[in-house]
Amino acid sequence: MTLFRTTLVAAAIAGGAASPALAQTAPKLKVGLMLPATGTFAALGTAIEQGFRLYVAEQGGKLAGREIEFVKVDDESDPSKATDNVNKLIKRDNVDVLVGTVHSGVAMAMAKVAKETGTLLIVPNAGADAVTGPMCAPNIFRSSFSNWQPGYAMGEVMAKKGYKRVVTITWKYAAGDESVRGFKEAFEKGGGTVAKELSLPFPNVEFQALLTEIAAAKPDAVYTFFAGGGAVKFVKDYAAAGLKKSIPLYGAGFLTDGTLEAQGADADGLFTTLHYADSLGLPRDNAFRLAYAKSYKLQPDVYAVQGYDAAQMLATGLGAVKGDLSKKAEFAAAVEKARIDSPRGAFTISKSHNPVQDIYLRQVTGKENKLVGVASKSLADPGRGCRS
Amino acid sequence: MAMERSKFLFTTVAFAALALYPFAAGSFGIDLVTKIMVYAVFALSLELLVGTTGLVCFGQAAFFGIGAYATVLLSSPTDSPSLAWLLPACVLAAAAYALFVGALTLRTKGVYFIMVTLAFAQMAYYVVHDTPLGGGTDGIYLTVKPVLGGLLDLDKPLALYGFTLGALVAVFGFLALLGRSRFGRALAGIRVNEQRMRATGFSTYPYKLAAFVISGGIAGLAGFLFAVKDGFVNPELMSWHLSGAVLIMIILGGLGHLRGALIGAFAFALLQELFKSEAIFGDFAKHWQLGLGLTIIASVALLPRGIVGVPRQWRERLVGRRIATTEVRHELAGPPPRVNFRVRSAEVPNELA
Amino acid sequence: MSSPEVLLHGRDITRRWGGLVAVNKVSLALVRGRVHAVIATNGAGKSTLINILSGEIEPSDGQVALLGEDVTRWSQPRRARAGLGRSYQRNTIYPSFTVFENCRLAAQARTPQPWVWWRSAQRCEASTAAARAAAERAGLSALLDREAGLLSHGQKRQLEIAMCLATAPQVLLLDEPLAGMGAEETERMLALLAELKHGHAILLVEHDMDAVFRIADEITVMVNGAVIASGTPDAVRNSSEVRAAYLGEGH
Amino acid sequence: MDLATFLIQCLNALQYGLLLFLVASGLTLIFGIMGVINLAHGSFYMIGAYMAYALAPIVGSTFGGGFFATLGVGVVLAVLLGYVLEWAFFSFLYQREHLQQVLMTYGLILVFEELRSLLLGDDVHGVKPPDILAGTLPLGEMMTYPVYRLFISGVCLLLALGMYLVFTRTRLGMMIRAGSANREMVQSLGIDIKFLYRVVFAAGVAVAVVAGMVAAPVASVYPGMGNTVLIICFVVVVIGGIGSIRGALLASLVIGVVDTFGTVLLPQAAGVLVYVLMALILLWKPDGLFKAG
Repeated sequence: MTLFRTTLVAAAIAGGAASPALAQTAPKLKVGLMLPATGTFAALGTAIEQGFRLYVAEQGGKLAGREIEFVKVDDESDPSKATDNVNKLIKRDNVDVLVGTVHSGVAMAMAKVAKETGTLLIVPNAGADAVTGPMCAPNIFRSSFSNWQPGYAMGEVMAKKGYKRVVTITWKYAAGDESVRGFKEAFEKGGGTVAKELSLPFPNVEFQALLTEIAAAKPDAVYTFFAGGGAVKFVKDYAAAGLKKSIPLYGAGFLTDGTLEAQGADADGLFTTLHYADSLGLPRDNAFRLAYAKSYKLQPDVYAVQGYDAAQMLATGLGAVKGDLSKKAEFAAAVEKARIDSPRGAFTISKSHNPVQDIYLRQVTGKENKLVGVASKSLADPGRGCRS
Repeated sequence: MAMERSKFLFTTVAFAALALYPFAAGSFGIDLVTKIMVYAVFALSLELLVGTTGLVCFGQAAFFGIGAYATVLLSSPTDSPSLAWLLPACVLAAAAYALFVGALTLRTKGVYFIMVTLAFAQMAYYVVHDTPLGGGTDGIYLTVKPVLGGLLDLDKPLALYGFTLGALVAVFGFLALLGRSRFGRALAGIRVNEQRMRATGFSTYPYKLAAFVISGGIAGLAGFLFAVKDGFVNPELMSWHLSGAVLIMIILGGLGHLRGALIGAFAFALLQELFKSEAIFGDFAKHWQLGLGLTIIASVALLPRGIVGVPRQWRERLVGRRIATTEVRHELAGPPPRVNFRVRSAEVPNELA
Repeated sequence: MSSPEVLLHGRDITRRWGGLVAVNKVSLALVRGRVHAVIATNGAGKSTLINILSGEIEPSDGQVALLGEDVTRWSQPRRARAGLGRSYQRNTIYPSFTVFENCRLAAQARTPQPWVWWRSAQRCEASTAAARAAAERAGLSALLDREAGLLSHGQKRQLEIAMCLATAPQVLLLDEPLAGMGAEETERMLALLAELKHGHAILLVEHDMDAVFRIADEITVMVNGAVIASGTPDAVRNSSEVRAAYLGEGH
Repeated sequence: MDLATFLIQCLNALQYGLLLFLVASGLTLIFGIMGVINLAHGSFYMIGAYMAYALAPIVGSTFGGGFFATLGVGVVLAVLLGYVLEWAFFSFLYQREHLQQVLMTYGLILVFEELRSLLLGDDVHGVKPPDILAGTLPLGEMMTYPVYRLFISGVCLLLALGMYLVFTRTRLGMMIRAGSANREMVQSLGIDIKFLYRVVFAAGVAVAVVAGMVAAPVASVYPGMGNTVLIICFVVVVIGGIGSIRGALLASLVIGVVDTFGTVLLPQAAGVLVYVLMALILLWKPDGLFKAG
């Protein structure tokens, strides 16, 4: 570690003089964690990292016989710095695997560099459809979801519930648009219509005007995509405006994930769709939750699961190639064939490398996203635009 | 003059070091320094406005972003565009927006100028952010990098490094030439006291506008280099955060000196690298902003003239009282590169104010 | 010089700020070779008047004619280039520049291409020559390389005049050039003014009464924005209105 | 849009405008009177919101008080914070060029953000409004309007009135106005300008902190919340005319209207509208709507 640190110091301070070759017999596997450590998504970054580390620790710090060494970069959730930050991991730290990130724009930049350099990339959150769509590549994997998935599942659910006219509301940015698009696709297929698509600039949180619009439109229900601070405020404002009683609110799961403590009673009863839920009751999940709670003294969330599964996917592929990452085709083939034994329930990986997974319908009860049922069984992202 | 010679020496040594650096560096180092040099070009563009002319522009990122977006939007997705027309086109695009913004904003003064330039930058930001023109929040990619015939392929990191260094030296040289010329002296006069310049017979508006356009063009050049280097543009390139960061760079380096912009860009970027370094700070590296923030605060407290002013500060401390007293008088007369925001009621005569 | 050559003529100049009248129908003519002083209490509109004449403020009413041409709508820089120079009550020199550079910059305004960006300003013969001449005339030849901020107060006021001269003006509007000066410095400045009036028309706004009465050829007295008396120093000294309204206060 | 909806939107615009004013008024104080471009103003707002969240249990256990006791403690702490900050970081900067102060406040943003992260973590939190204000009023057939939002509007109006009175009717206000117009003159009158500035800075910080605390129950509490309000506050201050309380109030309301109806009627252009408005106003009136003084 000391030697490694010295190299890093030299690299960082002198501006990156060529790293002297490390004289080591069994080369460690370098995992570059590019996650947000500052800003709005900082907490998510921490959860993902902890999940990833938990799995590695469970395997005794080694995957496929290779010791794992972590290198971290704070991506600040700033896409304009993304290329730089990825390059830092690839060129300065010579990582073997990239893991990141939360913000879709940053993940897109990472995918681009990964595609160009051939470095293995596992995306543990960012749902941008394009990562496993037009940007897809043999060396790019995702352990989380595509924005399309929870939206599509909710579209099915709401159509089945018999809603006809729905208003959607989201931030005007890629994730929101994609989620709403997925929702609309399934909902209209099920015979419903989207009466109005409301949006406001990201990351504005002044919802009052749009809530008034919703009240005026009097739809059967509302579908929404918000996350983090915006999700908290939206749910509270929605309830305070009295709409919760008259117009049911549905959303992609991020609306109520990691935010329930802040949302309090205003979130009670809300239905959301996601690939994870509290109290799934699966033995795999129970074991994971116990281990996580023991290690970090707090309950895991969906982000921790995604981090954990990113490590599992890496382990699967590594095992197949016996730790030799240069065999990229074999690595990809192994992961594509595998069933990942995730706390969320086992899932497989699609041709475009997105999880094919059950999307759950959950309802908020007492600060938990309680499982109601499976909204969509083994839902696969269509991977539109993926040509490899 | 000793001062002139030491300035010249510093610049020569700095550029020589940059030219020799690739021989000693790995690919990451080359990448990092390329990036910093792009920021240095960007910082120089703002230095012309803030340090030389006294116009504090808080929307410089717009020109940077327009240069970058133009690079991507104008090049074809399959064939390598030629530098020969792409580069001038990007610079012109940024300069054209600067002409538009400058023509309108230069009517305002002081803080209002700062805020109107911000407003125009935010407009550009929201146009690329909210319309499909530039790919929205996702941004767009530059798939094929520009070339210059068979001479130069900017897809190669070393070629890009050399080209960026060349651009930096050219901009530095151009601004140095400008600074010594009659045009540059007039800008310096406008910075200190625009009213006096008008009373002397200078129609100051065209001078300021010209400076604004030149500055916008240089920022566009920096944007071009950035887009080519990263191959990816995004609305964040036009955000006020970047406008703020580049302002911080030139203040940190020392206003009123071209070297200041250069030093500031390097200092700001390297300080970030330092505090983000896990090797030094371990797990605390995730709180890198704390270190950066404290360093900035300390530099304000201890380095009133920026990093450029450090030698002079030391000299004064060593030589002692004699210079110190003249310095006090000097301060009373108003220190040289002073940019004040205080709104002066210029039209109201003293009798009534 | 038998027939007086009027270089700057202000007619019925009026400036209102809201309901306040800062300058009320003031007329005056500046003649080549003469010093015309304006004295007034604080707040009587002197600065407004000088600002209107130099083009910094537009008058609400009245005309300004420079060298026989109506310049009321001209911008300040245009008037300056046409031969109108002014100094300010507060120092407006460029403290970080040398004395020479201060003068050179001023002279540059009158060069044919003041915006040239490709050649060093030091190699602009026209402006360097004019700067040297102006500095010499103002008695600053020995201090050309001194940083202006390090000059004594009196020297700064001299530099202020030198910068005016460097623009080759025909009319000089001097706003309190003697303010804050010691006796010796005042003498030097008065000598300079006496020398300058040959070839220039000078408007002198000043508080120092002794100096004004010594040097002025004509004096205009303003109270509350209006002229109450105008004439030779002797006539003004003997005017009963002036005694009542102005001089009386201090005596 | 029918009439009822239109009226409700007007109410929304008014309410948003007043909230903006609450945050921006502290900025216009510091900006207008001391000439300091305080980039850290958003941080003070953030600090206020986090105080509302973190102090509530502490105040609850020591004084047994609820929301208002917390607010009181928060104000006292905020004044102290402002006073100490001015003394430690700004008092020596007035003689320097103003851009140095920009650099200083930029450094402070980074430090505050990280201290917040170290002390309270990066999670999103909610703050409960006090029970007596937790109710809602019916509005139209479907909507209700939270009483707490009306309370915020009331606080804003009271604050606006209070600041106006302090400025125009008290000796302190007179000194402050004189100090912003002419520093030397005030000093020559024997007024301690250093003390005056410290008071103004403390007051500005306190107003921002109060804004954060009062807004916390509706805005929720999250990392980076300060940055989102900072720029819009500057827009308010500049449109209104720097240092003008009246101007800030008017500008806030105008922005409230533009933003509210922009989001509804022109959602594609909602982001850009406010800045177009600012540019137009400043090109028309280069000193903002009301000039200070």
